[in-house]
Amino acid sequence: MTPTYAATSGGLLLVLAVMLPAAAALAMLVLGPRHTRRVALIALALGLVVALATGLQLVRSGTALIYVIGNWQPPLGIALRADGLSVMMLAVTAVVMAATGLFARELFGLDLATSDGRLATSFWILLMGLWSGLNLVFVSQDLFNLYVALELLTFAAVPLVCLDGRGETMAAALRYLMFALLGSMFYLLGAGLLYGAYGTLDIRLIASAGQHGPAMAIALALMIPGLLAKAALFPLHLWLPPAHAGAPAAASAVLSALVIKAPVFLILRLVVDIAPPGAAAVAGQVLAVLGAASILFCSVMALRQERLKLMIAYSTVAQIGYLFIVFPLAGVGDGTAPWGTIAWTGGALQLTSHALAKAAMFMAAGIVAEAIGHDRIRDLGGFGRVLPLTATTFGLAGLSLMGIPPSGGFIAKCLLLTAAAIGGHLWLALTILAGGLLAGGYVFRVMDRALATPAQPLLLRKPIPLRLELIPLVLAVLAVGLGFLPLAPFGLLQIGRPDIALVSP
Amino acid sequence: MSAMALTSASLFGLCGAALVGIGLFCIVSHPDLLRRIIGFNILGAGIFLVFGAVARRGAAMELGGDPVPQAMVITGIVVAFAATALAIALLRRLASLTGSATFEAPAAPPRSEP
Amino acid sequence: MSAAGLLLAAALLVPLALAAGCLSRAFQARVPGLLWLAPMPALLAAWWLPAGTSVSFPVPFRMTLALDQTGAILLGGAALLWGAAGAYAASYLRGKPGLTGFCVWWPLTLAGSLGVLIVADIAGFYLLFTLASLSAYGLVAHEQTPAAKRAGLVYMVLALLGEAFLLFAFVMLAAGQPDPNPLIRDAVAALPGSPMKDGIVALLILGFALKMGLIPLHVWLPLAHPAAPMPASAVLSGVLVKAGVIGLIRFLPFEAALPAWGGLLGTVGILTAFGGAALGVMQQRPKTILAYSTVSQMGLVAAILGAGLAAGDPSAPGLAAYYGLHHTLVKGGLFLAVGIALACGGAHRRPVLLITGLLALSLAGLPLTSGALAKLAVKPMLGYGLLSIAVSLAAAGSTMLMLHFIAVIARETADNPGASAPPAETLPFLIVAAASLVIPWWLYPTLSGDALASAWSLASLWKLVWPMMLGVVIFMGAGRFAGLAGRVPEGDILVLAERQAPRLARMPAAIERLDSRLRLWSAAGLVLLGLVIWLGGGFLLAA
Amino acid sequence: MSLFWSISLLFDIALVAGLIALALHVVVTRDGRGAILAFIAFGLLLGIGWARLASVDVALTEAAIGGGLTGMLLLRAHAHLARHAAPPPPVAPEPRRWLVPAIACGLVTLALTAVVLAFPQPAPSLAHQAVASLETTGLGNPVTAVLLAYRAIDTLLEKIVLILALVGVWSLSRDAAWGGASQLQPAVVPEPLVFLARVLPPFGVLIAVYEVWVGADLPGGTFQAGTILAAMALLVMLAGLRPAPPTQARALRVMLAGGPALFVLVGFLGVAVAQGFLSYPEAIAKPLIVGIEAALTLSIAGTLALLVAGPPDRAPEP
Repeated sequence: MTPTYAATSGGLLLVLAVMLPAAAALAMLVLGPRHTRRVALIALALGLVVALATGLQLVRSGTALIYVIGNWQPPLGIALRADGLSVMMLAVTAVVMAATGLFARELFGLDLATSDGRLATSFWILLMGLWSGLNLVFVSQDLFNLYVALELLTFAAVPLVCLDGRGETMAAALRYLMFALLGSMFYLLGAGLLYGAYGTLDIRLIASAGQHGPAMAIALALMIPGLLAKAALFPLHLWLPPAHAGAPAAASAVLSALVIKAPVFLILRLVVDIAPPGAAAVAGQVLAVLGAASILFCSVMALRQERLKLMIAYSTVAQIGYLFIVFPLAGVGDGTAPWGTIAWTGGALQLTSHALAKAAMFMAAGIVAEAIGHDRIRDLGGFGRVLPLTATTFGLAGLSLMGIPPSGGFIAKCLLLTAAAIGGHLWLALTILAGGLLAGGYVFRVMDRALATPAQPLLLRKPIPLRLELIPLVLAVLAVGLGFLPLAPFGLLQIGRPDIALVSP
Repeated sequence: MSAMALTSASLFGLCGAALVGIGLFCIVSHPDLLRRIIGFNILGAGIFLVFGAVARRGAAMELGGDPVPQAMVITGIVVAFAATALAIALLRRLASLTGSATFEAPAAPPRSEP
Repeated sequence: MSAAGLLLAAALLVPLALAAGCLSRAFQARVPGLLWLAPMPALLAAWWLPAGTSVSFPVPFRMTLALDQTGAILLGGAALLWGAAGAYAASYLRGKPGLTGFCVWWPLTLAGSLGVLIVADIAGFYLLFTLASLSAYGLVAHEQTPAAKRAGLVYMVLALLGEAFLLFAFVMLAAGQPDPNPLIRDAVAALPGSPMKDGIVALLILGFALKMGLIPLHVWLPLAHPAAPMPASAVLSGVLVKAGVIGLIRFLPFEAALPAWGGLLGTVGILTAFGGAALGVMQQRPKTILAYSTVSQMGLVAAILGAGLAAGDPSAPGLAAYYGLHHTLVKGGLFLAVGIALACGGAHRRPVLLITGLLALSLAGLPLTSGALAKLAVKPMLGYGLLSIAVSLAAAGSTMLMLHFIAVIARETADNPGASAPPAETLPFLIVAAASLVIPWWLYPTLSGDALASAWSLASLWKLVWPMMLGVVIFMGAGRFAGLAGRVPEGDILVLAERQAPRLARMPAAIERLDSRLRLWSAAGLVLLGLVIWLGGGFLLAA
Repeated sequence: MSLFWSISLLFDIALVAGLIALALHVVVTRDGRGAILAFIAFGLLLGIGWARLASVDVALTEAAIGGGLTGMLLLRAHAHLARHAAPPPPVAPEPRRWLVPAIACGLVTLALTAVVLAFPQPAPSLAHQAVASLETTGLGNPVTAVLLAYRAIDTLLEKIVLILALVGVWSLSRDAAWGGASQLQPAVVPEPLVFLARVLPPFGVLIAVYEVWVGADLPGGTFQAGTILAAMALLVMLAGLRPAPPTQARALRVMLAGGPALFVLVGFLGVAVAQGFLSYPEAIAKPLIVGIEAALTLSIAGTLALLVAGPPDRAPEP
């Protein structure tokens, strides 16, 4: 019997990507607050190297990286596998994590009394847990192992939300925890049904099982909404705005940029890799409807917010919507390979550029709140004069969200729009355009305040070191820089895709 | 596998299905947060029973059931406990800080239109 | 890269470099004095470079610049006005607040507005068009007064709307091409055969008409142009609206006749020409009158392009560009003139008013001025039918509007104390005024195909004079209806629309209410269950 | 149909009916404390149910964690809320409030029922493979083999989940109390509790050691043992015989992280000396696994006990 998975060279990198942050979290627990930050920075550096090496290995070999844990072949054991899309996610995660780490170091360093206190120490440990969970989501091939990964994310993300210890953030965290748990439960139930029907939870083995009974339908119908609850797609976004707005800036950045992408990624895998074509088409339609509603509805909500962080949080819900309209645009479920389409590339770019831009934006908002003492948009008149770099960051990140050239967001929306035009999905094209307009509105509202001349000039509560301002700026510049990528389907995203369902490689 | 084990497995599977429904109902519609947390545990119990039914159906080789889903349930129970503990710690802190045990925002005051 | 290509690239890069220079605090103070230099590479390029010069930026910038005759005509005029207005601005804004911000937005707008005239690929066009549109917001809202803020808001909303139309059009245009970022020329050549032809053309016209200010999409223009500081008004009205003109020129297939769309564009253009004049006469502020005049003039340009598109006449773009050049210089000069006139008094006032009056009547087609040449040049293409008469009648409207302008400016400056504008402002104004009188003569033979002498002929003169006389008569007559003055607020139909705003504002409020309801735990839980049931049903049916 | 079968079926039906009745009672009763007590009973009954499903490992875990520790958490939370939070306003049980959710939940149950009844026959199972591979691990209990060998990474990461949950709970403390200890002992300690706390722990420890030891071959193992140890520790702290340890204590942290850390180390050792991450050299597989289990048991016991204890609320001693 040929094994389901043949380990490839460099596969151990995937284990490292998952275990390195986890080990760092353990080390932090043992070594105590005084060494936490140092351990974190070492882990961030090593993690970045691992992500880089994974990318190089993938490009060099041209096939997916595979590792079989403990050499126990699925279905009994668990395999890790990283194709082009996974590696892209690993890389984006590493970049945003590294930036967040540097940002947090500077931010916590502003107040030396608390830099090894409760908030900072908990933050670093939870951040590592988050990273481990994210990486596992992107590489695991086993649905139950993915459940553990989702729980890693939940347990690390929820306490991050209420680190500042105020009552309202407790409420936000509790709401987040309970809704995320509800999602996990649905997911787990679906996984149980799949095991009952297929006797395995390995994605590749399930995908290559020929017959699909009602168990598959019901399992997917449970798992996809469960994951949607964690991704906070409209109308399941109840927990996101208060949670992401209440978290410390560095935490908001990773939560908004990365954490909600993990369930989205899993939905993608379920729909594209597991679901039978008929179900995939139905799921694609439903998800696109929800995605479009999310774009329109939550953009309007973002436009109406009075607090900067709440506005950014609603914008996250809106921007996530674009990832879901990819399904019909990429032709998921119609028998063609979706990963070769421009919509697939557009979706991947949207995901990447949103991660970079949103992290930059939340960090910028954090700097504004730190320097000025509040984040009421109305009273921020002239913040561009006192924090020019932060205002620039906000503007550049805003360009990407609006989809204005030259930015990653523009290329992404341009590709999606092209796919919509070619495919004749007029309503999706109009949604993309309207979403861009509304995003323009909410970004403009803030930039207008930034450039305004207030009656009495804003005063900084405390000086903001240049390094702190530079970190989000670099992220925003990266988001804009993605706009110089070629307007064509990426080869990278297709590596390892076609053989996803093959039993014998 | 004996017909008896099959019947028993199906019976507990159905019990799991019923508990899932009851747990969900409790989570969605009960106003008390502590009761919702118990609802999560009932929902979890129902899900684990479905796993248990699957395991029992897979009995073979003198084993009473398929060990893989059984092991998953053990992992799941521990995770569910951790979730309950975290939720309760949050709830207690929320109550201490705000004096109320609810996370719904108070009814939004009418906005003053500019 | 050849020297010619380098110069063409410099036309775009020098202003961008100037804007980037503002990031350095040490350099900031010197930027105002350098504003006039920013468009000089473009001016040199327009002057020297032969048509057909092109340059492609290296990967990953994927942008191609190319100069053709049409582009060069508009580029030269625009660069000249930008330069003069930049010199004017350095003096006009000295010591005023917000100068640094102005010095960022000015070169950015400049780069965008000149870039669209020479860019050859679709993505590059969209990029530069957007750059010009968005940066211009900084000029419109510069003064931070409530009026400027309102103008800025309206401008931004409509500019973004226009962007959305264009993006969709461009995407559909490029969709059929093998290259993801095709040259505009190639994409437009394939346009008549595209299955999405009508949609593309409709969106293109909508998007560019918004930028040109064709009725009823003109509402932002009478608000935005007067709100900006004087030199910025000059370039907004003189150059920025030309981004719409060049858009129509570049993207409509003039080689192939599209009678229906051409007819539509022409009709809208004529209506705009009349409407702009009629609405402008009812205005009281000189800058607003000039803004409405821009609306009216752009209507004429649209009529020319519409006629060309309907007939499939490839000479239309060149003629429209020629008309555009005339308008750029004259309208830019007029805005600068308003600034000068408001600062002058006593003995200095009369010569300024004289030049101002000359420029104003040039718009109406006063013989021997650039306006006369422009009108004569386009006459043959318009033929001798209804369209030709309509255009002549529009000249009567222009005459009336400009007389109104002269009357208003004379009244406003009547009580000025005896002073003169600083030479740093007067000189640029004189250069623009002189250029508007000279340059069109120089280009006339090439574009119209007639000898210069034909512009002197009696027949030509009559063609120009009778509409003006008609305009004078109407103006005298209309003077009786002084009650009309000020009856139409600036931005006309926008004000009507704004009255409906509370009703519109209810929708976001309703969305907010729905959001707070959906975000209740019980509702969200129910929605989640509903999704499970919806998907489950769907999957079972699909299986 | 034999008599034995009928009786056992009747027993199962009664068990299931009891479970459902208790669950319903938890949902509908107005009495919060009564609901918790009903849930504890539900947990114990469920333990019997798992035994009926021939999953003794799960039965032990469920009874100890599902009934015991969760019950303790809930009861303490209920008492806390009664002191600190205003009771929520009573909601009138209008049909429109519960009818739609009830129908939706009913539909989900219905769909699950259909799937459970339509599972393929013969059922797919990994029992064969699990047993066939037991040899290489040297273990006798296939559930332990799944947890610590075949799917070891699940178990390892689940430990990380527990630790994150604990860090999360700790992070909820006041800044001043961070690093300190939680106050578990009630104002008045009932005499029987003190008695139990003096008598039970030695037995508890004995049982736990036994569980870890036999867990390799028979039902039982690290989770069950850890839970019992945690319960003993809680009992001692509740009775006030020993105070809860301050969370910043190095020894405590080493104990908490030790199990998973050892697991990770052995995992990477496998890269060097066996067939990769989390693979054990066949010769010493069993001792390695039992060693990991022992360390994990201590970690789990500490983590579970501290999760129940909640965030620290006394400032640490400098």
